[in-house]
Amino acid sequence: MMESLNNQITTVEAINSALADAMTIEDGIILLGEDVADPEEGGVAGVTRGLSTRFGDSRVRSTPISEQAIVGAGIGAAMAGMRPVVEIMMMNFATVAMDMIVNHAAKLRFMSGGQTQVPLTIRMATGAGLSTAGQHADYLEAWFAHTAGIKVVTYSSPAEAYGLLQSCIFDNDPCIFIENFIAYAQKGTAPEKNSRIPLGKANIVRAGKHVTVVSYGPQVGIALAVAEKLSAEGVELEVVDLRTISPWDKATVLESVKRTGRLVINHEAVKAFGVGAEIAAVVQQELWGDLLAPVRRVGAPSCPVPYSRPLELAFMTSEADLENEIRLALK
Amino acid sequence: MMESLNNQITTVEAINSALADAMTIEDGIILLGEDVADPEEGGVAGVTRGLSTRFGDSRVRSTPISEQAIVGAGIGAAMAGMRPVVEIMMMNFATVAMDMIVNHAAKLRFMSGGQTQVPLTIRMATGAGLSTAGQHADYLEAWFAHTAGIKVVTYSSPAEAYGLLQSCIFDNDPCIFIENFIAYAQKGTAPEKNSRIPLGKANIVRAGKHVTVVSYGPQVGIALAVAEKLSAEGVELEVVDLRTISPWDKATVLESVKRTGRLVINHEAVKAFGVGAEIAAVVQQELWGDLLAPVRRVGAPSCPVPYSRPLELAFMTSEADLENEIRLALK
Amino acid sequence: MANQDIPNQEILLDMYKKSALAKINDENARRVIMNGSLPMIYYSPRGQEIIPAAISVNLNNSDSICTIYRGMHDMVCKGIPLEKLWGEYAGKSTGTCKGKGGPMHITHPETGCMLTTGIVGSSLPIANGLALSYQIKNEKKVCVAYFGDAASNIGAFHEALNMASIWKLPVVFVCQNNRYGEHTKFEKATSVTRISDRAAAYGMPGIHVDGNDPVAMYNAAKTAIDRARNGEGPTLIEAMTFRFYGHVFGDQDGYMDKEEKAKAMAEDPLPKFRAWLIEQGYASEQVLMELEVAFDKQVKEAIASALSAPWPELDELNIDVLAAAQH
Amino acid sequence: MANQDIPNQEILLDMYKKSALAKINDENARRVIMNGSLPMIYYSPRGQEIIPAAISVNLNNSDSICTIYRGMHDMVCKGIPLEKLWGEYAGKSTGTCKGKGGPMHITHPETGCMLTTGIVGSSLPIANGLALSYQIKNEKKVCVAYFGDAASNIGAFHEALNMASIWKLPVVFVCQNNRYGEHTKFEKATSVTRISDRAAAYGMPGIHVDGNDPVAMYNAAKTAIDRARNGEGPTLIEAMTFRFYGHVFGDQDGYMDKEEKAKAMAEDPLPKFRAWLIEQGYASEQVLMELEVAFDKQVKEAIASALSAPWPELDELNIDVLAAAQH
Ligand SMILES: Cc1ncc(C[n+]2csc(CCOP(=O)(O)OP(=O)(O)O)c2C)c(N)n1
Ligand SMILES: Cc1ncc(C[n+]2csc(CCOP(=O)(O)OP(=O)(O)O)c2C)c(N)n1
Ligand SMILES: [Mg+2]
Ligand SMILES: [Mg+2]
Repeated sequence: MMESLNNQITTVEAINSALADAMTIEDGIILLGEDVADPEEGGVAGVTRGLSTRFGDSRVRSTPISEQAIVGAGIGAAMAGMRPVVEIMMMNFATVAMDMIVNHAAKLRFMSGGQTQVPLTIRMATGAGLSTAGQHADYLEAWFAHTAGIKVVTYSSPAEAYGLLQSCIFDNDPCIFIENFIAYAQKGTAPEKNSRIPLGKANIVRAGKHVTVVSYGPQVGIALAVAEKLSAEGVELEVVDLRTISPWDKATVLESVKRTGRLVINHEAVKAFGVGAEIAAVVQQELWGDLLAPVRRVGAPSCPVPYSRPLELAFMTSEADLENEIRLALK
Repeated sequence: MMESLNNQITTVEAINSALADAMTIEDGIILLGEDVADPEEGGVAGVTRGLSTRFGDSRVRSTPISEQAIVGAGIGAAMAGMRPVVEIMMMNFATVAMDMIVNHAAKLRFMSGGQTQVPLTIRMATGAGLSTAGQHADYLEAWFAHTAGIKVVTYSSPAEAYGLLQSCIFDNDPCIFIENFIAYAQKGTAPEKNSRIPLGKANIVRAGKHVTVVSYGPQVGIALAVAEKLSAEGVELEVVDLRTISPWDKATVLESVKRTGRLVINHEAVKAFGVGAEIAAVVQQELWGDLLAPVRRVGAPSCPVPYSRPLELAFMTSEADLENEIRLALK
Repeated sequence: MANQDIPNQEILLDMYKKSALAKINDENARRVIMNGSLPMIYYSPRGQEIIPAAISVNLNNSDSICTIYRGMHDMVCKGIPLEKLWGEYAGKSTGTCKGKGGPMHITHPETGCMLTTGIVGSSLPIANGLALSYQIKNEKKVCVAYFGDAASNIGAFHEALNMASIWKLPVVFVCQNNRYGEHTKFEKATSVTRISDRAAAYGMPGIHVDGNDPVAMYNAAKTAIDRARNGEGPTLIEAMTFRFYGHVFGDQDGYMDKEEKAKAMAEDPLPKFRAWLIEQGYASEQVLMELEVAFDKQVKEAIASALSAPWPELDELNIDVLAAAQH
Repeated sequence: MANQDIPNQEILLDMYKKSALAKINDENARRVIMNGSLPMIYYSPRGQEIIPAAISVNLNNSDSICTIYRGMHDMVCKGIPLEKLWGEYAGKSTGTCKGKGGPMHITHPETGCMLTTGIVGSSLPIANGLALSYQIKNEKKVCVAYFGDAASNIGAFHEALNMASIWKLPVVFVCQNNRYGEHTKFEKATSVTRISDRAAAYGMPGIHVDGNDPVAMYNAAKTAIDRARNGEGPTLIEAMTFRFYGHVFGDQDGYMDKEEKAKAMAEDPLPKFRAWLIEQGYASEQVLMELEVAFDKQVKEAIASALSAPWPELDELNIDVLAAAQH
């Protein structure tokens, strides 16, 4: 999988390898989800292709369409000491399994006084741009971030996907691992085998001194593109990839904004009551006096994801949106 | 119901009356929920008591324990022109019906291009303080507020409950109406029959000039108590009852904070990624330069609701917590 | 054809018209996707058309349906106007939903197409609600919930059937068993041989029928719809069928049994129905051909009109999110 | 007693001990609530004790159960230590969960009490997961999921039974049909006469049994648990019973049929079992009385120890939310 030309791999290959490499090391890792096994072609995007053939039908199981049962099975197996990775095909389908995720996976460690734990990874893909419209493209990370007891993780390149997914799998808490459907084919440098990227630590992907941009997922790419453009004008953005959305790395973000004095947060999710709000609220309080401008946010408008192509493009946060907020922050 | 002594009624009576008075005016209002009919005593707290006897078994129906089917039935009936009021006994049980609420009720108007609408009210109770622990006391309003297409409403007194619930029922959008279990027995002045309180408008319940406190639900009472106490020291709080959590009344909040220069937001929900974050994020941006101190927030710590009484009390936001943040804001 | 009461000529021709229009509409959809003139994510129902045709000839315009992403045939049979359907496929302002819903969320209340959902199982609880409203208002109307075989394993199915039975709602649950849920074979995901047997778990009649047989399907539909309309409660119909073009049109079918697929396609119910109509003297080759040519023209016109229609204005993002201010 | 194979004396006495301990524990719970020394929201399982007693004598310590808010009897029969149970009821640091979970979330993995949930239906999918782990690791262990009659109408029940059957998981689904879900009568909410008949919808054996009859219940439990342990897959048991003290202890019972309740209480399965044991010569009145007195003493000691135990420290709010740092 990883022997591709120029050491470049796609995100699908990275995720597939992360799963395969982890499963090789530890027997307790099992995969459950709709179509994940090979007779079903390893999922509609082929993310788990080859794994049931390699690790057997017992450890890699295509499930009925029953998200509550899928997550429930993951929780129970995790409580019994395994490290299940379950797939909820699209993030919007998590809405039928929120009880399992929020009332159970997230709370069992606390409610049992630490006697049980749920080392479960829940993978789910999402994202606008594919014309799948209102029920297949929501970013719901703010819900999970508001839920104590669960970690929320996403990546900005194939190698990041590999390292972060590895960490989620071997973490002792339930992790929501968010994948972006449209970026599955995106290529990047292959990671080192079995490399892990620590959870809870943000990554400064570009150093700069004028404005800090905090982002995550494919939006990091947008931030880097805008940084490149503005650099030509002498404006140096510091781009922070959150990696773990919750619990987020306050220290790194605060340290960066303290230096730059300006912050713009950028995510694809609806802006109102989104993840950016929490970061803005914390930063304006902690860095009162250090900020040179109010914290600004880029996010989707408050509406369902529309179908029509021009509407969908207008809905999605763009380089122009980010650039605009950055210019306002610099005023 | 409303002829109580001194014109005082409980919240249960207020909600019951709001339902009864609305049902008297409009046939299309029906009630669905577990135990809501009279053979089942009108629910565990008796909120709907008497209504099936008065309006008939066809309009007031005790349901199976099937929250997806309950909300789904409400959505379908609403699309067909009725104004159903469905009860999800406790807010945590909404986790099994999130698909119906978020992917359907909230989105059908938009996704149908305005051809269908879902004038549905979903009542749900919650709140810590009754030792019901991790799975019966969460405040999840931030999830719904982050969801476009749905209104989120709560009240701070029996009369407010009456007027706001009436407005939800006659509103043409799906409304989440949040009730506090522990405050069901709270008494207050009876409202005028058929009075409605407009949605989307906050209420300044106490005028003041030093610090604005934005709150909603029973926390408004806490804010008023703190206001009373600090007034003795010459600190005058302006207390804003949000009433509608989403879409929230930015104009009123911004106008108030512009005058006072200081803002503390107070809610029982977990603070991180809560409703307060959005308000803080907006206010610090819009009122940059007018603020005399950073926006501060009071909310629950990031953990599940604990059982043990001292832990539960420590978990719940208190007058002391609010007072503390106000004093910090005044520094 | 099943050895059962045969509906009259008018009904048979109506069924043929509906199913043939759906088939021709599907052919055109695949054509415009393939030739790039209207690319879209499309879940072809080709092979399943007899089912909604038989259902729809038993429904009135004021009866309603709730269907799923693979529901083009259900809506075409129910009478949705083609121009508006194609306007929506193209994401244009002339679409049923002004382009905002798209193929997975087609809605057209005027012809009773109340809901298209992209969430597996979610058509059923909402159909109950429409039926509940008909019952309370004593309107003698019926709602049909369409869904797939794999959807019978999700919680919403269970909750909806139980509630409908308890309350004797005027709803008909029509499971189009095409033997696959995405890439997963029916047997691998479903613990019962016949989904119709699940009806017994809800004290409800279950009908197992060859959904590709127009006569058998007509009788099953009529029985269930009459029952619902007469206040006798819901029915679960399991209509056996096959989807010819995989889960999403363009997928590689590697997960499918080649022989099973070839056999099913060889038994395409539409040419069979057509031949039978001619053979039995219900219609001449000439009449049917004229119909088909006319349908194809209609569909192509609808596509042309959709392609040339204007896009929605960008401020549509802010419209229909909430109701316009009322109070 | 049922006309079936009677288990041997040792098993019968074990069953009596378990169910009597649960009964005495319940009596004390109601006492301390009534006298105000330990007020709590309590869902009494009084009347239902035979069911988990019969199940538990067929389980090993390493087998597990997932139960619900009304699951005290299930856990006591499984062997949960009383001091820890009462410590948790009292919200003390000595409780199973250090006081953080409370009565609705009692957990004690050492005795196989893996989960108590307050969400109707949610014990089943998680029990599947435990069973899945046993299956994959080839451990020959069994998990029992307890739930109520009304829970059989929620989606999680459906999804869990289907998945367990497809995968032949070593799980036993035990529905304690006490004829009410909160205030709602069984018949009003459930569309099937016997919940055990729903097993057929999942290609699974369903057993309808008098859960108050120790011999019948023992045989049902043994059949199902043996089946699971031998890799033959899951079973749905519907055990008929009654809850004597309403939904939540202290509610007014206005929704209950007075006669039905009086009749059920008159047929309290515990005194009946006791009388039968003596009558059949399995135990003497003396022996049973001594047991009961000892149990009562144990329970009262557990309560006393819970009442005098320390509260948890306030920083417990920050502990067990996430794992302590690992990497
Ligand atoms: C809750 C949910 N889970 C998963 C999916 C992804 N998905 C879309 S269609 C489908 C298969 C459905 O199969 P079936 O019900 O047989 O209908 P068919 O597509 O065959 O008509 C799946 C799993 C979804 N849309 N919703
Ligand atoms: C999803 C969900 N909906 C509603 C409730 C509220 N509730 C708690 S117990 C109960 C009744 C359950 O009845 P049954 O399953 O028969 O169990 P029993 O209490 O009789 O043992 C209800 C409705 C809940 N806890 N979870
Ligand atoms: Mg199918
Ligand atoms: Mg019960």
